Amino acid sequence: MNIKVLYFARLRERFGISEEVLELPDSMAMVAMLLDVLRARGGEWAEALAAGQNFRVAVNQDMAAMNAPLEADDEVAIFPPVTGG
Amino acid sequence: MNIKVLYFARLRERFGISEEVLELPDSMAMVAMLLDVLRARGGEWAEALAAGQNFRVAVNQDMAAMNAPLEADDEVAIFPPVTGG
Amino acid sequence: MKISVQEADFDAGVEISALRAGNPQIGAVASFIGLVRDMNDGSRVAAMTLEHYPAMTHKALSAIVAEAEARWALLGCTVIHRVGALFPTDQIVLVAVASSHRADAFAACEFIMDYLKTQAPFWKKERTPEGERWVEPRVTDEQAQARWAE
Amino acid sequence: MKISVQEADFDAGVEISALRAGNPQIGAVASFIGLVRDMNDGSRVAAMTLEHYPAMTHKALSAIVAEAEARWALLGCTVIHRVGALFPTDQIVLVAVASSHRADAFAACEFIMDYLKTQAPFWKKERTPEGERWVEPRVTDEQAQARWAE
Repeated sequence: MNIKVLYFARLRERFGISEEVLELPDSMAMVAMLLDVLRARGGEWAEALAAGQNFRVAVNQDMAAMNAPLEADDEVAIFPPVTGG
Repeated sequence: MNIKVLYFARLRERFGISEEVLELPDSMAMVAMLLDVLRARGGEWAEALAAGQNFRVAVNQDMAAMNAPLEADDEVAIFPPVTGG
Repeated sequence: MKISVQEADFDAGVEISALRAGNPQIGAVASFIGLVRDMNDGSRVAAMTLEHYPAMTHKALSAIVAEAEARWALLGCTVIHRVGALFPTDQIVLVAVASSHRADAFAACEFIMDYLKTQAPFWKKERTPEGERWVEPRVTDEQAQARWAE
Repeated sequence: MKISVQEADFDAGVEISALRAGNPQIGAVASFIGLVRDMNDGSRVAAMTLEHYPAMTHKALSAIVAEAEARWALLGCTVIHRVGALFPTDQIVLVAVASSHRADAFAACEFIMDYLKTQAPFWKKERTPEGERWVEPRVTDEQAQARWAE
Protein backbone atom coordinates (compact mmCIF):
# COMPACT_ATOMS: atom_id res chain seq x y z
CA MET A 1 0.00 0.00 0.00
CA ASN A 2 1.11 3.57 -0.64
CA ILE A 3 1.68 5.98 2.23
CA LYS A 4 2.39 9.65 1.66
CA VAL A 5 4.98 10.93 4.13
CA LEU A 6 5.59 14.62 4.88
CA TYR A 7 8.48 16.19 6.83
CA PHE A 8 8.49 19.63 8.45
CA ALA A 9 10.84 22.18 9.95
CA ARG A 10 14.16 20.87 11.31
CA LEU A 11 13.43 17.30 10.14
CA ARG A 12 12.62 18.47 6.61
CA GLU A 13 16.00 20.22 6.56
CA ARG A 14 17.92 17.28 8.02
CA PHE A 15 16.40 14.78 5.58
CA GLY A 16 16.59 17.18 2.65
CA ILE A 17 13.11 16.17 1.55
CA SER A 18 9.65 17.54 2.28
CA GLU A 19 7.44 14.80 0.87
CA GLU A 20 7.61 11.28 -0.56
CA VAL A 21 5.39 8.28 -1.25
CA LEU A 22 6.45 4.98 0.32
CA GLU A 23 5.18 1.58 -0.72
CA LEU A 24 4.76 -0.53 2.40
CA PRO A 25 3.77 -4.20 2.66
CA ASP A 26 0.18 -4.46 3.96
CA SER A 27 1.59 -6.29 6.99
CA MET A 28 3.42 -3.13 8.11
CA ALA A 29 0.28 -1.09 8.72
CA MET A 30 1.40 0.76 11.85
CA VAL A 31 3.25 4.05 12.49
CA ALA A 32 6.06 2.26 14.35
CA MET A 33 6.72 0.01 11.35
CA LEU A 34 6.86 2.94 8.94
CA LEU A 35 9.45 4.52 11.25
CA ASP A 36 11.50 1.31 11.18
CA VAL A 37 11.57 1.50 7.39
CA LEU A 38 12.82 5.08 7.53
CA ARG A 39 15.44 4.33 10.23
CA ALA A 40 16.78 1.50 8.08
CA ARG A 41 18.05 4.18 5.69
CA GLY A 42 20.75 4.95 8.27
CA GLY A 43 22.52 8.31 8.64
CA GLU A 44 20.30 11.27 9.55
CA TRP A 45 17.23 9.03 9.33
CA ALA A 46 18.47 6.56 11.92
CA GLU A 47 19.69 9.36 14.16
CA ALA A 48 16.77 11.80 14.05
CA LEU A 49 14.13 9.09 14.40
CA ALA A 50 15.91 7.00 17.04
CA ALA A 51 13.91 6.02 20.10
CA GLY A 52 14.17 8.83 22.63
CA GLN A 53 14.47 11.55 19.98
CA ASN A 54 11.85 14.26 20.36
CA PHE A 55 9.60 14.14 17.30
CA ARG A 56 5.88 13.93 16.62
CA VAL A 57 3.78 11.96 14.11
CA ALA A 58 0.40 12.89 12.64
CA VAL A 59 -1.76 10.51 10.62
CA ASN A 60 -4.26 12.18 8.31
CA GLN A 61 -3.63 15.51 10.08
CA ASP A 62 -4.28 14.24 13.60
CA MET A 63 -1.57 13.69 16.19
CA ALA A 64 -0.95 9.94 16.40
CA ALA A 65 0.81 7.45 18.66
CA MET A 66 3.42 4.88 17.61
CA ASN A 67 0.84 2.09 17.56
CA ALA A 68 -1.64 4.00 15.38
CA PRO A 69 -2.78 1.87 12.40
CA LEU A 70 -2.09 2.87 8.81
CA GLU A 71 -4.25 2.34 5.75
CA ALA A 72 -3.54 2.72 2.06
CA ASP A 73 -3.21 6.34 0.95
CA ASP A 74 -2.90 7.67 4.47
CA GLU A 75 -0.94 10.88 4.92
CA VAL A 76 1.71 10.61 7.63
CA ALA A 77 3.61 13.69 8.81
CA ILE A 78 6.77 13.58 10.91
CA PHE A 79 7.93 16.76 12.61
CA PRO A 80 9.65 18.27 15.67
CA PRO A 81 7.64 19.47 18.68
CA VAL A 82 5.63 22.49 17.60
CA THR A 83 6.64 26.05 18.55
CA GLY A 84 3.90 28.39 17.31
CA GLY A 85 1.90 31.01 19.17
CA MET B 1 -12.61 68.03 65.08
CA ASN B 2 -14.38 68.14 61.72
CA ILE B 3 -14.82 65.01 59.62
CA LYS B 4 -16.21 65.13 56.10
CA VAL B 5 -18.52 62.19 55.45
CA LEU B 6 -19.59 60.99 51.98
CA TYR B 7 -22.30 58.48 51.06
CA PHE B 8 -22.60 56.58 47.80
CA ALA B 9 -25.03 54.49 45.80
CA ARG B 10 -27.81 52.75 47.74
CA LEU B 11 -26.73 54.33 51.05
CA ARG B 12 -26.76 57.84 49.56
CA GLU B 13 -30.32 57.18 48.41
CA ARG B 14 -31.47 55.70 51.73
CA PHE B 15 -30.00 58.56 53.76
CA GLY B 16 -31.09 61.20 51.26
CA ILE B 17 -27.72 62.94 51.56
CA SER B 18 -24.47 62.65 49.65
CA GLU B 19 -22.11 64.63 51.87
CA GLU B 20 -21.96 66.33 55.28
CA VAL B 21 -19.42 67.63 57.79
CA LEU B 22 -19.64 66.23 61.30
CA GLU B 23 -18.03 67.74 64.37
CA LEU B 24 -16.74 64.93 66.57
CA PRO B 25 -15.14 65.18 70.02
CA ASP B 26 -11.39 64.49 69.73
CA SER B 27 -11.92 61.47 71.96
CA MET B 28 -14.02 59.78 69.25
CA ALA B 29 -11.22 59.49 66.73
CA MET B 30 -12.07 56.07 65.28
CA VAL B 31 -14.28 54.84 62.43
CA ALA B 32 -16.37 52.72 64.79
CA MET B 33 -17.19 55.76 66.93
CA LEU B 34 -18.22 57.84 63.93
CA LEU B 35 -20.58 55.03 62.97
CA ASP B 36 -22.07 55.06 66.50
CA VAL B 37 -22.82 58.76 66.10
CA LEU B 38 -24.60 58.08 62.81
CA ARG B 39 -26.56 55.09 64.16
CA ALA B 40 -27.77 57.26 67.04
CA ARG B 41 -29.85 59.16 64.48
CA GLY B 42 -32.16 56.12 64.37
CA GLY B 43 -34.37 55.18 61.39
CA GLU B 44 -32.53 54.37 58.14
CA TRP B 45 -29.22 55.26 59.80
CA ALA B 46 -29.56 52.75 62.61
CA GLU B 47 -30.83 50.10 60.20
CA ALA B 48 -28.40 50.46 57.27
CA LEU B 49 -25.33 50.77 59.50
CA ALA B 50 -26.27 48.08 62.03
CA ALA B 51 -23.62 45.48 62.81
CA GLY B 52 -23.92 42.70 60.27
CA GLN B 53 -25.09 45.01 57.47
CA ASN B 54 -22.93 44.81 54.38
CA PHE B 55 -21.24 48.18 53.91
CA ARG B 56 -17.69 49.47 53.43
CA VAL B 57 -15.78 52.44 54.83
CA ALA B 58 -12.92 54.36 53.24
CA VAL B 59 -10.77 56.91 55.08
CA ASN B 60 -9.03 59.43 52.85
CA GLN B 61 -9.89 57.28 49.80
CA ASP B 62 -8.43 54.04 51.16
CA MET B 63 -10.52 51.10 52.32
CA ALA B 64 -10.47 51.14 56.15
CA ALA B 65 -11.38 48.86 59.02
CA MET B 66 -13.68 49.70 61.94
CA ASN B 67 -10.74 50.43 64.23
CA ALA B 68 -9.02 52.79 61.80
CA PRO B 69 -8.08 56.08 63.50
CA LEU B 70 -9.52 59.43 62.41
CA GLU B 71 -7.85 62.84 62.37
CA ALA B 72 -9.24 66.33 61.91
CA ASP B 73 -10.37 67.04 58.33
CA ASP B 74 -10.27 63.39 57.30
CA GLU B 75 -12.63 62.35 54.51
CA VAL B 76 -14.68 59.28 55.41
CA ALA B 77 -16.82 57.53 52.79
CA ILE B 78 -19.51 54.98 53.57
CA PHE B 79 -20.88 52.82 50.76
CA PRO B 80 -22.26 49.41 49.77
CA PRO B 81 -19.98 46.66 48.41
CA VAL B 82 -18.71 47.78 45.01
CA THR B 83 -20.10 46.35 41.76
CA GLY B 84 -18.03 47.83 38.92
CA GLY B 85 -16.19 46.09 36.13
CA MET C 1 0.59 52.63 33.39
CA LYS C 2 -2.46 54.38 31.93
CA ILE C 3 -5.56 54.67 34.06
CA SER C 4 -8.66 56.51 32.96
CA VAL C 5 -12.15 56.88 34.40
CA GLN C 6 -14.37 58.46 31.81
CA GLU C 7 -17.88 58.82 30.42
CA ALA C 8 -16.69 58.50 26.83
CA ASP C 9 -16.42 55.17 25.03
CA PHE C 10 -12.97 53.81 24.20
CA ASP C 11 -11.45 52.05 21.19
CA ALA C 12 -9.95 48.82 22.52
CA GLY C 13 -7.87 48.28 19.38
CA VAL C 14 -6.29 51.72 19.61
CA GLU C 15 -5.55 51.23 23.32
CA ILE C 16 -3.94 47.83 22.78
CA SER C 17 -1.85 49.17 19.89
CA ALA C 18 -0.67 52.12 22.00
CA LEU C 19 0.19 49.82 24.90
CA ARG C 20 2.58 47.68 22.85
CA ALA C 21 3.88 50.32 20.44
CA GLY C 22 7.64 50.54 20.07
CA ASN C 23 8.69 47.99 22.69
CA PRO C 24 10.18 44.88 21.06
CA GLN C 25 10.55 43.22 24.48
CA ILE C 26 6.78 42.71 24.57
CA GLY C 27 5.84 39.18 23.54
CA ALA C 28 2.36 39.02 25.02
CA VAL C 29 -0.65 41.29 25.49
CA ALA C 30 -3.61 39.95 27.43
CA SER C 31 -6.73 42.04 27.55
CA PHE C 32 -10.26 42.01 28.87
CA ILE C 33 -13.34 43.99 27.89
CA GLY C 34 -16.43 44.03 30.12
CA LEU C 35 -19.74 44.79 28.40
CA VAL C 36 -23.31 45.63 29.43
CA ARG C 37 -25.56 42.58 28.97
CA ASP C 38 -29.28 42.92 28.27
CA MET C 39 -30.13 40.35 30.94
CA ASN C 40 -28.94 40.09 34.54
CA ASP C 41 -30.23 37.99 37.42
CA GLY C 42 -33.28 37.01 35.38
CA SER C 43 -34.40 40.52 34.40
CA ARG C 44 -34.04 42.39 31.15
CA VAL C 45 -31.76 45.38 31.51
CA ALA C 46 -32.70 48.41 29.42
CA ALA C 47 -29.95 50.68 30.72
CA MET C 48 -27.50 51.10 33.57
CA THR C 49 -25.95 53.98 35.46
CA LEU C 50 -22.42 53.64 36.77
CA GLU C 51 -21.76 55.77 39.84
CA HIS C 52 -18.30 56.13 41.37
CA TYR C 53 -16.36 57.94 44.09
CA PRO C 54 -14.25 60.28 41.98
CA ALA C 55 -11.61 61.16 44.58
CA MET C 56 -10.96 57.46 45.28
CA THR C 57 -11.42 55.74 41.92
CA HIS C 58 -8.11 56.60 40.28
CA LYS C 59 -6.23 55.95 43.53
CA ALA C 60 -7.83 52.53 43.98
CA LEU C 61 -7.14 51.48 40.38
CA SER C 62 -3.53 52.68 40.63
CA ALA C 63 -3.01 50.64 43.78
CA ILE C 64 -4.40 47.51 42.09
CA VAL C 65 -2.13 47.95 39.06
CA ALA C 66 0.88 48.66 41.31
CA GLU C 67 0.19 45.40 43.15
CA ALA C 68 0.04 43.53 39.82
CA GLU C 69 3.36 45.13 38.79
CA ALA C 70 4.89 43.93 42.06
CA ARG C 71 3.71 40.35 41.48
CA TRP C 72 4.50 39.89 37.78
CA ALA C 73 7.06 41.14 35.25
CA LEU C 74 4.94 43.62 33.30
CA LEU C 75 5.89 45.96 30.47
CA GLY C 76 2.80 48.15 30.51
CA CYS C 77 -0.79 48.26 31.64
CA THR C 78 -3.91 50.16 30.58
CA VAL C 79 -7.13 50.34 32.62
CA ILE C 80 -10.13 52.30 31.39
CA HIS C 81 -13.45 52.29 33.26
CA ARG C 82 -16.52 54.13 32.12
CA VAL C 83 -19.06 55.90 34.35
CA GLY C 84 -22.47 57.44 33.67
CA ALA C 85 -25.29 56.07 31.51
CA LEU C 86 -24.61 52.82 29.65
CA PHE C 87 -26.74 50.54 27.48
CA PRO C 88 -26.63 46.85 26.46
CA THR C 89 -23.59 46.01 24.28
CA ASP C 90 -21.78 49.15 25.57
CA GLN C 91 -18.23 48.71 26.76
CA ILE C 92 -17.75 49.21 30.52
CA VAL C 93 -14.13 48.39 31.22
CA LEU C 94 -10.86 47.58 29.46
CA VAL C 95 -7.84 46.01 31.13
CA ALA C 96 -4.83 45.38 28.88
CA VAL C 97 -1.49 44.07 30.13
CA ALA C 98 1.81 43.72 28.25
CA SER C 99 4.63 41.39 29.24
CA SER C 100 7.44 39.35 27.72
CA HIS C 101 5.58 36.09 28.36
CA ARG C 102 1.95 35.08 28.24
CA ALA C 103 1.65 33.55 31.72
CA ASP C 104 2.46 36.91 33.37
CA ALA C 105 0.17 38.85 31.05
CA PHE C 106 -2.81 36.52 31.62
CA ALA C 107 -2.36 36.34 35.38
CA ALA C 108 -1.97 40.09 35.84
CA CYS C 109 -4.96 40.87 33.62
CA GLU C 110 -7.23 38.51 35.52
CA PHE C 111 -5.84 39.71 38.88
CA ILE C 112 -6.59 43.34 38.03
CA MET C 113 -10.16 42.48 36.98
CA ASP C 114 -10.76 40.43 40.15
CA TYR C 115 -9.52 43.23 42.40
CA LEU C 116 -11.31 45.94 40.43
CA LYS C 117 -14.56 44.02 40.94
CA THR C 118 -14.20 44.02 44.74
CA GLN C 119 -11.95 47.01 45.58
CA ALA C 120 -12.64 49.87 43.16
CA PRO C 121 -15.49 52.23 44.13
CA PHE C 122 -17.98 51.74 41.30
CA TRP C 123 -21.68 50.94 41.69
CA LYS C 124 -24.12 49.83 39.01
CA LYS C 125 -27.80 50.68 38.99
CA GLU C 126 -29.91 48.86 36.41
CA ARG C 127 -33.17 49.91 34.80
CA THR C 128 -35.41 46.86 34.35
CA PRO C 129 -39.13 46.37 33.57
CA GLU C 130 -39.64 46.02 37.35
CA GLY C 131 -37.99 49.38 37.99
CA GLU C 132 -34.52 50.56 38.97
CA ARG C 133 -32.31 48.42 41.18
CA TRP C 134 -28.77 48.48 42.50
CA VAL C 135 -26.71 45.52 41.34
CA GLU C 136 -25.87 43.17 44.20
CA PRO C 137 -22.26 42.07 44.72
CA ARG C 138 -21.59 38.47 43.69
CA VAL C 139 -20.13 35.89 46.03
CA THR C 140 -18.18 34.54 43.04
CA ASP C 141 -16.43 37.90 42.72
CA GLU C 142 -15.31 37.78 46.36
CA GLN C 143 -14.08 34.23 45.79
CA ALA C 144 -12.26 35.23 42.61
CA GLN C 145 -10.38 37.92 44.50
CA ALA C 146 -9.67 35.68 47.50
CA ARG C 147 -7.81 33.08 45.42
CA TRP C 148 -4.95 35.57 44.81
CA ALA C 149 -4.15 35.84 48.53
CA GLU C 150 -0.96 34.02 49.47
CA MET D 1 -15.92 30.33 15.48
CA LYS D 2 -13.52 32.13 13.16
CA ILE D 3 -10.17 30.51 12.44
CA SER D 4 -7.64 31.93 10.03
CA VAL D 5 -4.05 31.04 9.14
CA GLN D 6 -2.61 33.82 7.03
CA GLU D 7 0.50 35.71 5.99
CA ALA D 8 -1.24 39.09 6.30
CA ASP D 9 -1.28 41.10 9.50
CA PHE D 10 -4.56 41.48 11.40
CA ASP D 11 -6.27 44.36 13.21
CA ALA D 12 -6.98 43.09 16.73
CA GLY D 13 -9.46 45.90 17.42
CA VAL D 14 -11.50 45.09 14.33
CA GLU D 15 -11.49 41.38 15.16
CA ILE D 16 -12.60 41.94 18.76
CA SER D 17 -15.36 44.33 17.64
CA ALA D 18 -16.61 41.81 15.07
CA LEU D 19 -16.57 39.03 17.66
CA ARG D 20 -18.89 40.85 20.05
CA ALA D 21 -21.02 42.77 17.54
CA GLY D 22 -24.76 42.51 17.98
CA ASN D 23 -24.91 39.99 20.80
CA PRO D 24 -26.15 41.63 24.04
CA GLN D 25 -25.64 38.35 25.93
CA ILE D 26 -21.87 38.91 25.77
CA GLY D 27 -20.57 40.41 29.02
CA ALA D 28 -16.90 39.53 28.66
CA VAL D 29 -14.27 39.34 25.92
CA ALA D 30 -10.83 38.04 26.85
CA SER D 31 -8.12 38.24 24.24
CA PHE D 32 -4.47 37.51 23.74
CA ILE D 33 -1.96 38.79 21.21
CA GLY D 34 1.42 37.11 20.76
CA LEU D 35 4.21 39.26 19.32
CA VAL D 36 7.72 38.75 17.95
CA ARG D 37 10.32 39.84 20.52
CA ASP D 38 13.76 41.11 19.50
CA MET D 39 15.46 38.84 22.04
CA ASN D 40 14.98 35.13 22.72
CA ASP D 41 17.09 32.70 24.74
CA GLY D 42 19.83 35.31 25.04
CA SER D 43 20.21 36.13 21.34
CA ARG D 44 18.98 39.10 19.37
CA VAL D 45 16.35 38.10 16.85
CA ALA D 46 16.40 40.03 13.58
CA ALA D 47 13.60 38.11 11.91
CA MET D 48 11.64 34.88 12.10
CA THR D 49 10.01 32.52 9.65
CA LEU D 50 6.88 30.66 10.67
CA GLU D 51 6.41 27.35 8.89
CA HIS D 52 3.27 25.27 9.22
CA TYR D 53 1.56 22.12 7.94
CA PRO D 54 -1.24 23.63 5.89
CA ALA D 55 -3.49 20.58 5.64
CA MET D 56 -3.41 20.12 9.41
CA THR D 57 -3.27 23.64 10.85
CA HIS D 58 -6.91 24.63 10.47
CA LYS D 59 -8.07 21.20 11.63
CA ALA D 60 -5.89 21.33 14.74
CA LEU D 61 -7.00 24.84 15.68
CA SER D 62 -10.67 23.90 15.13
CA ALA D 63 -10.30 20.91 17.42
CA ILE D 64 -8.74 23.07 20.15
CA VAL D 65 -11.54 25.65 19.93
CA ALA D 66 -14.18 22.89 19.90
CA GLU D 67 -12.68 21.47 23.09
CA ALA D 68 -12.81 24.94 24.71
CA GLU D 69 -16.46 25.27 23.65
CA ALA D 70 -17.19 21.92 25.28
CA ARG D 71 -15.57 22.99 28.55
CA TRP D 72 -16.90 26.55 28.94
CA ALA D 73 -20.03 28.52 28.01
CA LEU D 74 -18.71 30.55 25.08
CA LEU D 75 -20.51 32.98 22.78
CA GLY D 76 -17.84 33.25 20.10
CA CYS D 77 -14.17 32.71 19.43
CA THR D 78 -11.64 34.07 16.95
CA VAL D 79 -8.20 32.57 16.34
CA ILE D 80 -5.80 34.09 13.82
CA HIS D 81 -2.26 32.78 13.37
CA ARG D 82 0.22 34.24 10.94
CA VAL D 83 2.80 32.32 8.89
CA GLY D 84 5.74 33.40 6.75
CA ALA D 85 8.33 36.09 7.47
CA LEU D 86 7.87 38.11 10.67
CA PHE D 87 9.93 40.78 12.41
CA PRO D 88 10.25 42.10 15.99
CA THR D 89 7.04 43.82 17.22
CA ASP D 90 5.01 41.99 14.53
CA GLN D 91 1.82 40.27 15.65
CA ILE D 92 1.93 36.44 15.47
CA VAL D 93 -1.33 35.25 16.95
CA LEU D 94 -4.68 36.52 18.19
CA VAL D 95 -7.06 34.53 20.37
CA ALA D 96 -10.27 36.32 21.38
CA VAL D 97 -13.09 34.66 23.33
CA ALA D 98 -16.56 36.02 24.13
CA SER D 99 -18.75 34.79 26.98
CA SER D 100 -21.42 36.02 29.38
CA HIS D 101 -18.97 35.98 32.29
CA ARG D 102 -15.30 36.78 32.64
CA ALA D 103 -14.17 33.54 34.31
CA ASP D 104 -15.22 31.49 31.26
CA ALA D 105 -13.69 33.97 28.81
CA PHE D 106 -10.33 34.11 30.61
CA ALA D 107 -10.08 30.34 31.10
CA ALA D 108 -10.99 29.50 27.50
CA CYS D 109 -8.60 32.09 26.07
CA GLU D 110 -5.67 30.79 28.11
CA PHE D 111 -6.63 27.16 27.40
CA ILE D 112 -6.65 27.80 23.64
CA MET D 113 -3.23 29.47 23.79
CA ASP D 114 -1.75 26.66 25.90
CA TYR D 115 -3.03 23.98 23.49
CA LEU D 116 -2.06 25.98 20.41
CA LYS D 117 1.51 26.16 21.76
CA THR D 118 1.81 22.39 22.05
CA GLN D 119 -0.70 20.93 19.56
CA ALA D 120 -0.92 23.15 16.47
CA PRO D 121 1.64 22.45 13.71
CA PHE D 122 3.65 25.68 13.60
CA TRP D 123 7.44 25.96 13.77
CA LYS D 124 9.52 29.09 14.27
CA LYS D 125 12.94 29.65 12.79
CA GLU D 126 14.82 32.67 14.06
CA ARG D 127 17.53 34.69 12.36
CA THR D 128 20.14 35.78 14.94
CA PRO D 129 23.69 37.20 14.72
CA GLU D 130 24.90 33.59 15.22
CA GLY D 131 22.87 32.38 12.23
CA GLU D 132 19.50 30.76 11.74
CA ARG D 133 18.09 28.40 14.36
CA TRP D 134 14.87 26.53 14.99
CA VAL D 135 13.12 27.60 18.18
CA GLU D 136 13.19 24.89 20.84
CA PRO D 137 9.95 23.89 22.56
CA ARG D 138 9.72 25.11 26.17
CA VAL D 139 9.11 22.80 29.09
CA THR D 140 6.91 25.54 30.59
CA ASP D 141 4.62 25.28 27.56
CA GLU D 142 4.21 21.54 28.10
CA GLN D 143 3.48 22.20 31.76
CA ALA D 144 0.97 24.94 30.91
CA GLN D 145 -0.94 22.53 28.71
CA ALA D 146 -0.75 19.68 31.20
CA ARG D 147 -2.51 21.63 33.95
CA TRP D 148 -5.79 21.55 31.96
CA ALA D 149 -5.96 17.75 32.06
CA GLU D 150 -8.60 16.46 34.44
